[in-house]
Amino acid sequence: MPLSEQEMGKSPMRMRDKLVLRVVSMAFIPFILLFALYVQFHGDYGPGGGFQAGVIFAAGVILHGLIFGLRSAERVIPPKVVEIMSALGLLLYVGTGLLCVALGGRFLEYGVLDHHDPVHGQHYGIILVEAGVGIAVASVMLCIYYAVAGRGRR
Amino acid sequence: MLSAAMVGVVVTMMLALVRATAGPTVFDRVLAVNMIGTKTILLICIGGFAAGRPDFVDLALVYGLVNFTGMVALVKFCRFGNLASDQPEEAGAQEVL
Amino acid sequence: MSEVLGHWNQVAVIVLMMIGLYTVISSDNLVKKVIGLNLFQVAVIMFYVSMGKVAGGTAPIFPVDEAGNYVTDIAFSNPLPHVLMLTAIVVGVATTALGLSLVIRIQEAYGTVEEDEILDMDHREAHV
Amino acid sequence: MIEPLLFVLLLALAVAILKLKDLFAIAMLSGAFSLVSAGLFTLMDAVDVAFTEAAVGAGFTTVLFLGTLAVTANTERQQPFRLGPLLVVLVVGAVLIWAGLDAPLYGDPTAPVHTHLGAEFIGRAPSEIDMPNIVTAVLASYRGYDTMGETAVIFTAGVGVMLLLGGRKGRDLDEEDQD
Repeated sequence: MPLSEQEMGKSPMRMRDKLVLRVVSMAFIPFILLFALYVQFHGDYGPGGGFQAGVIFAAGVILHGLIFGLRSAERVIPPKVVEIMSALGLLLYVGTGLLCVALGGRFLEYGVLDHHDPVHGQHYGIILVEAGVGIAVASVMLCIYYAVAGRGRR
Repeated sequence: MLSAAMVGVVVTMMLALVRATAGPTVFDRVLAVNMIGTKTILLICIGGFAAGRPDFVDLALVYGLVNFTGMVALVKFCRFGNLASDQPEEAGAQEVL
Repeated sequence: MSEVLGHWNQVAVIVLMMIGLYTVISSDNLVKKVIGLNLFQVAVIMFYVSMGKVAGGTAPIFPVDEAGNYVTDIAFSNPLPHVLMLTAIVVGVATTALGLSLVIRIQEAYGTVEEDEILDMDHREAHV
Repeated sequence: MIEPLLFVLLLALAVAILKLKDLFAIAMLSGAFSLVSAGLFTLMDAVDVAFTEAAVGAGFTTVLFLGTLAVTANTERQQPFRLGPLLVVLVVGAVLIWAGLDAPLYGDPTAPVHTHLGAEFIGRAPSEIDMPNIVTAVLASYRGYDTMGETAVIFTAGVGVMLLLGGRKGRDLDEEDQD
């Protein structure tokens, strides 16, 4: 497949110009991200959960960064967003606990989240908490990748 | 039967480990480590079926997907010397992929 | 001897742990020290997980029968060590990242990651 | 009994990591090490732990070590053999093995670990949480405080890495826009 002048850029040897690698990773990255979401939300029924989903999501973005360059990955998910999200993930966890307190329960007592059926309340609480864990882990991992890989460029 | 298959897979992994440790060039090592990863996927599939819980193939899937990232990182590192830029360090290097 | 063989999991875990410890205290290279810590960490995780195993048990996820009910009358392995170690792995990789960034800063400040060279430089600086 | 065989492989990998001087090969082998250990976790019924180890070890740790090696030297310097560390390791290992002989046997269902809290969680989870995965139930509900602490530790480690490596400001100074 002939590449346009712009795609070729200055150097013809860049990682993204390697056809097999680029096509395979373009096919892989959506599946990795989708699989991360599957692991996140299927974690109640099978193996998986927030910790695993966060790392897998980060692995997908890291793969993008490896193939298309760190700059490109930082355009997809800017470092500023990552920094904010890592705090938001933890806040979502703590916020769920505080919501339980506000609704009259104890800290992280999810039963009060649904006033008809405490078991449903447990489900809501676990989903919220796992989402918080997933967001926090994914953004911290990406943060670390940006920081460490950015150093290697010098 | 399944146990015999698992023993076979582990023996193959040991052979790959010999190549990964001894391997004179980087590419022997990369291939051998990749092979250990593939054999682990097989081992987990067989183990899942032997335990009667075949739904744990999820695990094998995550190996297949994430191991690819690690391999690309290895290959990129030994080609470019870092993980960030997509410019080769030295001009006129051999095409390896 | 049969005592030792009956506890094969603990013996193997402790040998693994000692390989990790030896890597940490015998090597001068800081990157290799971090890798040794990783070996040690995997050994500890393996110890917990092997304690949670029940002979004839299965993974602690309820299978669902045709009627949609959970099958609870089979033996399950203990879920508690799994929970503790699951978080320990992710925390471990985060702290490994912290250690490696310290190594990067040391490399930038001293130009080497060999511990004895770094100590030499510190001593020379202290005596000047 | 496939687990002891796999453990032998794991030990061989660890010895190879100890012996090799090429840090790039060591980073590669530590990836393989965590893959094999994840296989072992699966055989010991810890599917969630295996899942985490696979996701972390196969992709992220390798990337992390390679990112560090891009800055530091690629090979370890040859070291003289020293007796002290070996003696320390042998003594500590012997003491630990001696102490471990009193522990319950591998897979013993009557071990104290299984008779109190673990059995309690397995018995209560279906009616109280109603989720098939007991590990998720314990992680997020019964031991929610614990997991909150772990998340905070991860966040703190991320903040530490950001502070050490300068974040965006340190990087943008010495690099022109290349894309």
